[in-house]
Amino acid sequence: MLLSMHGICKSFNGIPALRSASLEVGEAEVMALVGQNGAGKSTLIKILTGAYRRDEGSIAFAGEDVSFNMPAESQARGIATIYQEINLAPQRSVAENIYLSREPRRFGLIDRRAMREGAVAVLRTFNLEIDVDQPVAHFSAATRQMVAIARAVTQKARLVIMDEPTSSLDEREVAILFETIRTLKRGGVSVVFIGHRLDELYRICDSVTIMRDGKTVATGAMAEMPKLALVRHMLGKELAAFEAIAKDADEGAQRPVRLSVENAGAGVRVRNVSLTVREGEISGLAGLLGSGRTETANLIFGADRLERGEIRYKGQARSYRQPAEAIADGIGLVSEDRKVDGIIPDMSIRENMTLALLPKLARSGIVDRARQDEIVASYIAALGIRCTSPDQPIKELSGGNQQKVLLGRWLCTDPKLLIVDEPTRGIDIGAKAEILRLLRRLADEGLGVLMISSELEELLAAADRVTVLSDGTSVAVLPRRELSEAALFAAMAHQVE
Amino acid sequence: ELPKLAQKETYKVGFAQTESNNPWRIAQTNSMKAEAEKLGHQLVYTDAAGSAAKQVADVNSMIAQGVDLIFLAPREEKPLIPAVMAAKKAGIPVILLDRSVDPSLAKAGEDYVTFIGSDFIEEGKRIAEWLIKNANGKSKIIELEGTTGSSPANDRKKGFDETIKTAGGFEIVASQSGDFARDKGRQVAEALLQAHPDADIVYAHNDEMAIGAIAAIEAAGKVPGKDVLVLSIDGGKEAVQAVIDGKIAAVVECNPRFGPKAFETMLRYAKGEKIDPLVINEDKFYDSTNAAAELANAY
Amino acid sequence: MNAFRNTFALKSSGDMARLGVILALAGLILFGALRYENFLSQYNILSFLRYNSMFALIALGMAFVIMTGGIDLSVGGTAAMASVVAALLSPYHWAAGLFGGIAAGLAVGALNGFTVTVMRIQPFIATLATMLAAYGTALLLAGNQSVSVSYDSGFTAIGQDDFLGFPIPAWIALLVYFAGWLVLERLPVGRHVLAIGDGEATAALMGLKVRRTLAAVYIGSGALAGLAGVILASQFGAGQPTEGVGWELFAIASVVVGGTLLTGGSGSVGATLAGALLLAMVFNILNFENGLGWISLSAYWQSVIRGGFLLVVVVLQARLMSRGASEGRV
Amino acid sequence: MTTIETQATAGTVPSGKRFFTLAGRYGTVAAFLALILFNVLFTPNFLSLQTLNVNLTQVATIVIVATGMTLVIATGGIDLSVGSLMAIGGALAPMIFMGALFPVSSMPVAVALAFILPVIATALLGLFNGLLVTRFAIQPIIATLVLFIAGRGIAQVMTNGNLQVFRNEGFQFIALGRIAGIPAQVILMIVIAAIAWAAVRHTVFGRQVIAVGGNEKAARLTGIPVHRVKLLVYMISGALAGVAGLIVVARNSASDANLVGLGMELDAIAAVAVGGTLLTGGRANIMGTLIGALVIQLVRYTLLANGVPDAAALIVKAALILLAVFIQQRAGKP
Ligand SMILES: Nc1ncnc2c1ncn2[C@@H]1O[C@H](COP(=O)(O)OP(=O)(O)OP(=O)(O)O)[C@@H](O)[C@H]1O
Ligand SMILES: Nc1ncnc2c1ncn2[C@@H]1O[C@H](COP(=O)(O)OP(=O)(O)OP(=O)(O)O)[C@@H](O)[C@H]1O
Ligand SMILES: [Mg+2]
Ligand SMILES: [Mg+2]
Repeated sequence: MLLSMHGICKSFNGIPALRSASLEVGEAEVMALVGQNGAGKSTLIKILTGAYRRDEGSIAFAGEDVSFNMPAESQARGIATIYQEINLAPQRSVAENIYLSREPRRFGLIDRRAMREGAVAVLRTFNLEIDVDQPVAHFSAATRQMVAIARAVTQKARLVIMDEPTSSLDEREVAILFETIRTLKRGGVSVVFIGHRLDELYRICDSVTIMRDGKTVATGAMAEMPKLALVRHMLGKELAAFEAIAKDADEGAQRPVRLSVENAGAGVRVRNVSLTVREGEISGLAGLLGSGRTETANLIFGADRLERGEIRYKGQARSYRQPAEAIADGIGLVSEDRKVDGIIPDMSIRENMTLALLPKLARSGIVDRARQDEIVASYIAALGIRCTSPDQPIKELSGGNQQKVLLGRWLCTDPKLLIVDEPTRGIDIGAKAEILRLLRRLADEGLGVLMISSELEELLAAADRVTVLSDGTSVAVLPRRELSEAALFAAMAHQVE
Repeated sequence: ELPKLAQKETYKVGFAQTESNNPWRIAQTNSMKAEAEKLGHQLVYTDAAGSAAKQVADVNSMIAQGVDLIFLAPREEKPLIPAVMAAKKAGIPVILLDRSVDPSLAKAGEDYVTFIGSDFIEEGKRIAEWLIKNANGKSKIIELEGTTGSSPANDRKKGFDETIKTAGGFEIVASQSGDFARDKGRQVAEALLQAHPDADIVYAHNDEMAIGAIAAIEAAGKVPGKDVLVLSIDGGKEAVQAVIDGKIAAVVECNPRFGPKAFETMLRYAKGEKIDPLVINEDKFYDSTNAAAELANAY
Repeated sequence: MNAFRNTFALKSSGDMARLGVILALAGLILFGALRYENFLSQYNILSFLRYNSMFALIALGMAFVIMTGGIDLSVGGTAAMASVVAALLSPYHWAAGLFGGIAAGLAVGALNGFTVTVMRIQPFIATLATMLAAYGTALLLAGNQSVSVSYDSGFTAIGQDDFLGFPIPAWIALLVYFAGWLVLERLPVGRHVLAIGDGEATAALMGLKVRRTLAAVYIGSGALAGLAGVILASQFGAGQPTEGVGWELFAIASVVVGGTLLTGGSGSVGATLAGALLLAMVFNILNFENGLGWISLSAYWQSVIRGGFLLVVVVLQARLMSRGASEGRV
Repeated sequence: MTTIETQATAGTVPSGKRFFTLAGRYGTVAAFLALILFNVLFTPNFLSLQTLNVNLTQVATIVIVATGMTLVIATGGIDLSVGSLMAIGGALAPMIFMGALFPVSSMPVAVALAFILPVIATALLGLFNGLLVTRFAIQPIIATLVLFIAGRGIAQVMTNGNLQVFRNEGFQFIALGRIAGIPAQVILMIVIAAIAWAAVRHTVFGRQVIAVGGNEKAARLTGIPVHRVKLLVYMISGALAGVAGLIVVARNSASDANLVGLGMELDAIAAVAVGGTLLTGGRANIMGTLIGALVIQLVRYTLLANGVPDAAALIVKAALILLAVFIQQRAGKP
């Protein structure tokens, strides 16, 4: 065994997050670590690396009992970690980020050339050709995720931990990552892989450890663990099959158009985008990373200014200068990067959830507390948000639960048009089906949904129609009946000359 | 040897003030400016904002500008020595105003022309002597000191404390800094009067604090001048008026009107007259016997 | 604009701000040279450098602290205390004064490091408190008045003498700035400082020794303030327990004018120097302007003008930076 | 409704959070009580109404300024200009009722104007700070440093640096008057703090202030008018500084542009920090600020009343500030 963690317990403010969890990883083994949102996966990892201190339990790594006081120590011992919330210094360059804390040196000084060349070389193995002197903040979530991965694999570690590394990657990049993992494995390196997309786990992992409520409930070889059993262990109950719930597109063709975007453009990222969202439908927006989906959403929402083309909402031309104006019209946006664009970390769940609703929740400037509590309680229940109380600061929630609160933030405003940018990112399989079902139900009640997703499976399952972007241009609109993985791929790969 | 000053119709003179955040300094500056204007001299005025180091830099920039003579009101005794020496080296005579520099490091008549000013220790001593004669059985003193570390605060304390001690029978029950400011002086006096209700004398290092103390005494339900004697230094109009009103018992003047004497000394020096190393400003003393008569002359 | 940016390799908005401060400095020097006689005289230049090297040193320490996202309000008090310590020790040997003063600064810096990293008190408050404590200690050591240095041990040479026709304090500042540049740009720890400013939690997760680096930065700032205090004592012949008021704001302003964001994570050593010189130049120019007789009638106008100047500089810089930021996106 | 189990767990976990929130507040209160206990034991004549009176009247201006400062800090900003704005407010008021600006025809009207105009003026200067911070995206510490430097100069230029001495009962009521035996400035302080407290807790504006400080980008994306919120807090801070300036000059029967409000920014910020509001923004604890200011005042009083020499007092003050902040932070954590 390379790593064995036993009887790990950890409480936050007296509330247990881990109750006797364990994890064992062998040499050159790829171990899947799965569990619902809030099961304690990330916490277990952070205890291993020394980011958190454990209350109880023992950790042995490479045959020795260890107890790391800070990540620097575990890193020095050969544990490289990609944390769930992309963990890079945003203003430092890509090259610096890859080598931070173990910079190549000459005569004690940083060898900048070696650093730059090394960074270019490793990124090339990930098919990434970017200017490594640019600050990482300049790049999209996906690129940053790849940089974080590059950082981890260049550490010559014995154990690489990946906490949801694929949540913002598309298929192409996932494939590259998996190739990397195989290479690592061949080199005798072990990997702990945390993820919510079960198919991926089956593709890459040798074994699986399943956690529920802070405990390890099952482990075994991946091949011997049928999907249903895995899900049952995770949830502690059976999951209804992930059924296709989209309705036939023709049915909606006569519905009034809620939003139409015509030849919209701004800057260089959005060149020429046209799409429509009708009342009562879920309209998908697909594309490779960097195709400009997020920017398109920002344009519609007034977070960026429209420069070319036209946006019509309920038939009227609109050009919002502020999100506030879009919100007043009944539009909501669940953004892609919840840490940067979503949560107010120190605020409670209650206040985070009702932030967009505030103007409607107040009478002459005073917040109606009773109504607020009522609304919050109902959404916590409806979305199954796992928290100790609505007063808990949102930053203490697990990633997936934060995402649910943000979804709740917009749902409670009773929007007419909801834009969701990667709505199920980091959400466990149980909750994911629940969220898609919820979106569908709301659509049935008349809501128009624009769903951006990198998961084709999700689009296939939920969307009534998918607009495909490539390089900032809408290149195809696929109605429900023409939707298939192959069709989407073909459209996404389309080159605009 | 001392640099010479050529005889001219008008001069370009520097005046390096230490700060201008209290009425006394402002009166001093105004007096210098008014006199320069009257005589037609060009005045290069700098304000060191309470920093001895900046004052040296100010003097250096005056030297760079090639002034004929520098009036320096040194913020402190020692740190201004380099300024005096730099001016001497550049051939510019210096006249010190109201505070002097360390006599062991720079000498009047040798490194600078002369020192025109008052003697802070003497001021403290004079007020103490008055008190010893007129205490009428009062003996418990609250002392409101000036800004901690400043030379007038140190000297006014020294002169007073030593004199009072030799007389015997008095007790300084509390001595705290009021920063030469009215508001701070009042706040400190309020706290001290509360902690020492038996105190019957307040000695403030300047008028502003004395006036603040009067407000504090009144707020504590006592009568200044009757229950508590208030003593002060500076002798501005407001303080002299307070003497007439019976609120301040006595105040030593520390006259800020340096202008006439400063420029007169400069002209005498230019003519080649011998200047005394020390030109002491005559400071008045006000108490109930003369305040009314002198009010008009107070600054 | 783009060609221009490329020529000067101006990549980020920070570079634009740095360019701004250098242009402003050049402009101010030109203004002074044209308007005042003797502005560029050797005497003025040398005494300007001699005096302002203290502020340059403090600004450098502050720059590093600010790059980590912290702030050090204690520099003025530290310098005052170090000047007293140096003055008290100067009779024994000039080196005793020099290193004693630096050690005093180091001690305050270590206290800051301790309160910030171990007690986890926010830097603003931690250093505000140590500022008070440093002044208190200075006054206690000095017995409430300035302490004469020894004129016999050679201690005064540090602040008052020249070397190769250049004031020694200016040499010291130059050397220290070079070292600062080396540390920031060429040593790993410099990069770590910036990464910590980008986000402490993130930096810790990336395996940086956050506490140790932070402590080192505060100690460095303290030591530089101590060095400034030594120069203060030496140059003016006295340890001055009440000097240094407002130095922290001067240093912070220099750093910011030099294009460093107070939120941490970015910064430049050279631009900090330019920022310090720029702000110091304003005082020098005001003194010369007084000589012309226009504004000398009121000292109060000077603070209005200084505030106005700061306003102009930061507004211009904000403009430059926002332009830099918008063009920086590809 | 992912799983039934999830809800069950959520329901059964004890709500211990409350206790720690309370403990967090308790930290400063504990420091405050310890100080009182010390004084009762060692300071002569501490237990008297006059002591209370002295301390409350002295702390009033700090609390008023610190209340505005709390809001500014909650948005992630800071306001260094408060002391200078106090000087401007304090310089303007006597100029108005003494007829230096325009002839006074009716004293009551002039006094009313002397209350209103200076506060409007400082509020506008606060607005100016806000504009620098929002429109020009200048960092708050530097944006307000401009008026910190220039503001006092402006006040000095207005008065030519001269002291304005006056007696005016109507105007001085704000500092010398009593309502039901309680000094007017104390009542003013309580009213202002109470309004701010209620605003933070119960109003949309309060929520917005905290959201802006917590994550500005996210706040904008939820439709919060970030710029307007910031402009408003700087304006409030400016206005409250103006009010404090009025109190100080009224109390002293004199306005001294050179000294009114000198160093107030540090006292106010220290009060905010000791009170448990993080300087990084995203929180606003008005009650904490009130207690923080009381702690600072009491420390000052204690040192004075016990005759601690100034130099030593500085050190003790430093240690006590650190200790209070430390206790307050620890108390919030397990
Ligand atoms: N810093 C913290 N303070 C308080 N509670 C925390 C903290 N970090 C995690 N928790 C709690 O610990 C539990 C486990 O969280 P963790 O992040 O480990 O979940 P996870 O399994 O990684 O979930 P996800 O799949 O959503 O990422 C959650 O209930 C969370 O609220
Ligand atoms: N400032 C920048 N400079 C250079 N490249 C950039 C910059 N910002 C983003 N990119 C590139 O743009 C792409 C991401 O764009 P964007 O987020 O708009 O696309 P998207 O379709 O929304 O993708 P995602 O799936 O990440 O949401 C990445 O390939 C990234 O490298
Ligand atoms: Mg997780
Ligand atoms: Mg995107």
